[in-house]
Amino acid sequence: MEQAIAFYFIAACILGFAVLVISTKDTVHSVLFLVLDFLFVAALYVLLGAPFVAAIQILVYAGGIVVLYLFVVMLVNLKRPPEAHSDPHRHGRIGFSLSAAVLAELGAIAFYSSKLPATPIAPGATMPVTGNTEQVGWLLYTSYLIPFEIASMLLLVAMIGAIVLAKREL
Amino acid sequence: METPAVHHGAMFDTSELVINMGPQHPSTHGVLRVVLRLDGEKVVDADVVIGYLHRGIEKLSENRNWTQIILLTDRMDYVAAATNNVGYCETVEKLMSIEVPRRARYIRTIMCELQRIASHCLWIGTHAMDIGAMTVFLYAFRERELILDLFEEMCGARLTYNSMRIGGLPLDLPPGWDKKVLQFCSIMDTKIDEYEELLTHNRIWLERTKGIGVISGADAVALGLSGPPLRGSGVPRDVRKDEPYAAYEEMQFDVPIGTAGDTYDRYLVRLEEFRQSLRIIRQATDGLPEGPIVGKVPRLIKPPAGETYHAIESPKGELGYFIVSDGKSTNPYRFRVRPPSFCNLQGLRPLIKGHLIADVVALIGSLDVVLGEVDR
Amino acid sequence: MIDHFVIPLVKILVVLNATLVAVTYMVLLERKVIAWAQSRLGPMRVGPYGILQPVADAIKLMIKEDITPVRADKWVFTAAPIISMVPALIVYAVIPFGPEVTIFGRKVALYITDVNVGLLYIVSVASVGVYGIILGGYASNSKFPLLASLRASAQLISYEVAVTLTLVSVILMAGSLSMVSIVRAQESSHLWYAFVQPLAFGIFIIGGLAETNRAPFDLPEAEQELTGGFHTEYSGMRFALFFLAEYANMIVVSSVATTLFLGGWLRPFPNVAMLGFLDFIPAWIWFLVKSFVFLYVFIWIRATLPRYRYDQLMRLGWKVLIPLAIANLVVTGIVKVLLL
Amino acid sequence: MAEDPKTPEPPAGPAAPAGPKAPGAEAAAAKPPAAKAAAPPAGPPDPPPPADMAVPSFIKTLEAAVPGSVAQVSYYLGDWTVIVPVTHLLEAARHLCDAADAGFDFCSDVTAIDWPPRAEGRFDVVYCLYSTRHRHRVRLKVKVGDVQPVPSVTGIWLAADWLEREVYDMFGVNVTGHPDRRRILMPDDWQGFPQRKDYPLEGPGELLMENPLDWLRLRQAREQADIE
Repeated sequence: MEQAIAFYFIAACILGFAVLVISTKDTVHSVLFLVLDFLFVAALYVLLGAPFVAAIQILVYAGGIVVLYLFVVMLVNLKRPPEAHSDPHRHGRIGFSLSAAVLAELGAIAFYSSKLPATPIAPGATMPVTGNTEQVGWLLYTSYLIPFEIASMLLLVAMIGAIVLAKREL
Repeated sequence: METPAVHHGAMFDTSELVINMGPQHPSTHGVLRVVLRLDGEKVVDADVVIGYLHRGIEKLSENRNWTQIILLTDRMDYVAAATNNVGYCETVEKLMSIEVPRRARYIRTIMCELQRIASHCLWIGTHAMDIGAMTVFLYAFRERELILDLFEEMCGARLTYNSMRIGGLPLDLPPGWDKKVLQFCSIMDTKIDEYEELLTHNRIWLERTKGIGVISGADAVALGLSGPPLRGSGVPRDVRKDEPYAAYEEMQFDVPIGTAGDTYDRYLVRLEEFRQSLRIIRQATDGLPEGPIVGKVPRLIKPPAGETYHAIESPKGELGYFIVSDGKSTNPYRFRVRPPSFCNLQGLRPLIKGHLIADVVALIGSLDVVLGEVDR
Repeated sequence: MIDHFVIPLVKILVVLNATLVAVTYMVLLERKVIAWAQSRLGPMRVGPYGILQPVADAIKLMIKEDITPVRADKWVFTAAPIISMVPALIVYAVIPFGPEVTIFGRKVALYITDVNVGLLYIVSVASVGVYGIILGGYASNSKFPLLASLRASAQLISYEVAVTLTLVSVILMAGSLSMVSIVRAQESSHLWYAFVQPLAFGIFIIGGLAETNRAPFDLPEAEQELTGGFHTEYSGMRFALFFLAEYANMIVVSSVATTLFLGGWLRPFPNVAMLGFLDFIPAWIWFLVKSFVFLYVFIWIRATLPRYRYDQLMRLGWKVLIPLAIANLVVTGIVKVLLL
Repeated sequence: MAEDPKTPEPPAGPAAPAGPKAPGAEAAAAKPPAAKAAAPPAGPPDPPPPADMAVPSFIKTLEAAVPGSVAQVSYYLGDWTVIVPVTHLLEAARHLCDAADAGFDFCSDVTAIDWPPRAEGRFDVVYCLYSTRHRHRVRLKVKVGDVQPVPSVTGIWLAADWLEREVYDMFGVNVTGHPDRRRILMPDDWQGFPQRKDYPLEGPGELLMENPLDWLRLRQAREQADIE
């Protein structure tokens, strides 16, 4: 019961702040709401009994990546007059088709997962380690090794790309 | 002022940030104002704005009699007031062809050098403070206090001494003063090492000063720099040696010069000047001749019509007085000071271009300007 | 009831109050130590030897006018000091001041809680504290604070990487993220990790100085360059919050360094039985003494060293500390795998 | 940054109009000492060198290299002064800076002197030069009128930049070709040029007296007060 109340409260906050992120005029405020959003997502993880993921969520997203967002926002000074913004209807078609695709995807997932029998993703009994942190590590290097490596490759590519973009004269 | 956008590739256009440093800023040493145009933290261009302390000393002096001006000169470089007095009195003595007794010239030399140490103490303190080393500041002020005590005993004032008269000195030395000066010299010897211990081989200090604000000897001469900023660039120019005044002809001392012309060399030059000044003070105190302290000065000071320029080496550089007398009135017709800080400050803009904000404060400190003298 | 509600509450109150008092006296300690280093006396007027100076300072700061610049971003401007103060305080929840002791016949642990991801909790909460500085500088709508917050965001992120990497080597050694377990691991291995991981220890101290904006890395508040940096426009109690947060963070860094590298509440040489008589000193005193040593070193460094320049700071962080920390981590991992 | 060089204020009006004079001033003018003081000096003596004194070689070569550049040579108290026509200033300066026997690479000072009664050119602009190679000094002097342009020597000595700005700021000497001619010590919107002899000593700066003789009367009254 308490769990459910906490979950719905946190979920409502997440959604509310997410709406604020995209609806706020001031870019810095929007970034701040994003931080709050991340903090509540971390709270959700704690609720799910995954404190390691929660701490990483705060450390990496709230503490690292959003600071960089802020850095960029402050550097490029986006406080332009409203008329300088591009026409909101210009990218409308692309936006709609993208969100439609996402919606379809979500629907498909919901549809097929309801058909499948509900199985726990990582049955604790099969793991030789106990403790949240150890379990995350175990899963990451056994069942999800290939996705993990692919993600790291992607990050590497992104990093090289960023360096190439920034240091064009090299 | 046009601010062109800096292009970092096609995607990002960032405009420059114009930042106003001063006239109220902790490290502009008074009321200097520097308008910086920054690209990130890098200084693209700067405009040095002065005049916030302008009191019209030149104009005032043209309406005061010759003796009254001495106390106005105190107010220019107020951390080296005695040096200003000496420069002015010698210029008037030159205009009037007055012979100054040897004892007075010796005492003037001692005072000039004590004043140089006091001024350099203030410089090393504030310069180190600007770079973030706060302890040197209080150490240097501790020693400067000893000099101020000596001056207080000598002429009753601690900052603006009014300690010279045309033709000599107002008063002879108090008894035992020379002993105290020698005592101070032996204290100061060890204290200079103390400053060096904190800074000279400190890695951060080296990183902050080496290669910062490099200026070649030829450029320094063209910019009209004088004093330690010029000598730091390797130009052995010292008015005390080249055009000796007071009793410098009879003194043995070296003119330290730098090689690289960066902030570190200017620092080393001034540190060595501490030692050379102590050497001069010891010589002058040991060989202090007996005799009168005032030369033959007419009751009414009224130099004959004519003009002259006389320069001395103040702690900041070449301090020149250009005085025109019309031969009729009891005040100068034209009184002009060539303030070393003013001319040295002119070098700030070329020096700080391309450096970071942190270097700007280091370079202001490295030029050692006193705004009272810049603005007069 | 008592175990689950009263005792934690008492602990929280004690730790919070002790921290706040410690922070105010930290300011006095800093002024005194620096004064002695500079052949001065420091505060001497309020109380004997100035020991009531923090009280006077607090009153002064509280009754000062609270100024908000006209075109400042009011909400962010108000929130920034709080954002920087709160993480600095909630970090104390997982710092173990001592082992379990018996008070009035009841077993009480001298820490508020022992989370199994304690170290990660500290790092992540501390990383949120950065926002206080960044937003404070941004919201002031003034150029010097803006420059300072740009400096702060770059500096804190860069040094966080190095510091976190050194923490990982310690975690490898201890095999746990829990602060209490790390101390226990040092007890069972009979060695403080400062001796096993000297490089990590050094990097942690340097990075800690940079993360708390202490000299020689105090660029975001460089008084001589940026006239006070991010808190230029702050006054009164809001300024005091920033100020206290900085000192609270210093105490956090010292406590973490003590826990990770100097064996927390353990007495010196926990493996030498001959020194067993040292046990008559309570464990939490050992902890405080060790933390005090760190704080003293921080102050000492401030009185001695000049300030780094921005580019030199970044170079030190990215080209020296991070590679060293990574190398240290790799070597630690290899040794650990080969030996165990 | 460089703004269009503004022409300085128009020259101060000629001698006092023959209007009714203040009775006090007339009474004062009647007294002999006051009458003596009332005659402002018309210029420096600029004494020529004594006959047995050899003119330094760099002045001779200057005369040879830039014909017509040496209008007068003066020697007083060990200092040599070369008075140069404005038209030859730049050439002479360039020669003095570059010539091997002169080598005046260091511009110590640039300043001006105001001689209001001198009709043909009330300002002496003085350049104090020093040679770091030969360790000797010389002064260059040009006589210029109120609006007469003086070419800037910043192209030869960078040091002259601020010094010329100060000369412009304080005297209103029309320095032309200066890269950044703005006021330097006074505020940008200041009226008048404070170091001119006809600039009042008291009162707000904008009430610049139009007549230099007013200043002389003030000065004379002050001197009288000093003596009595």
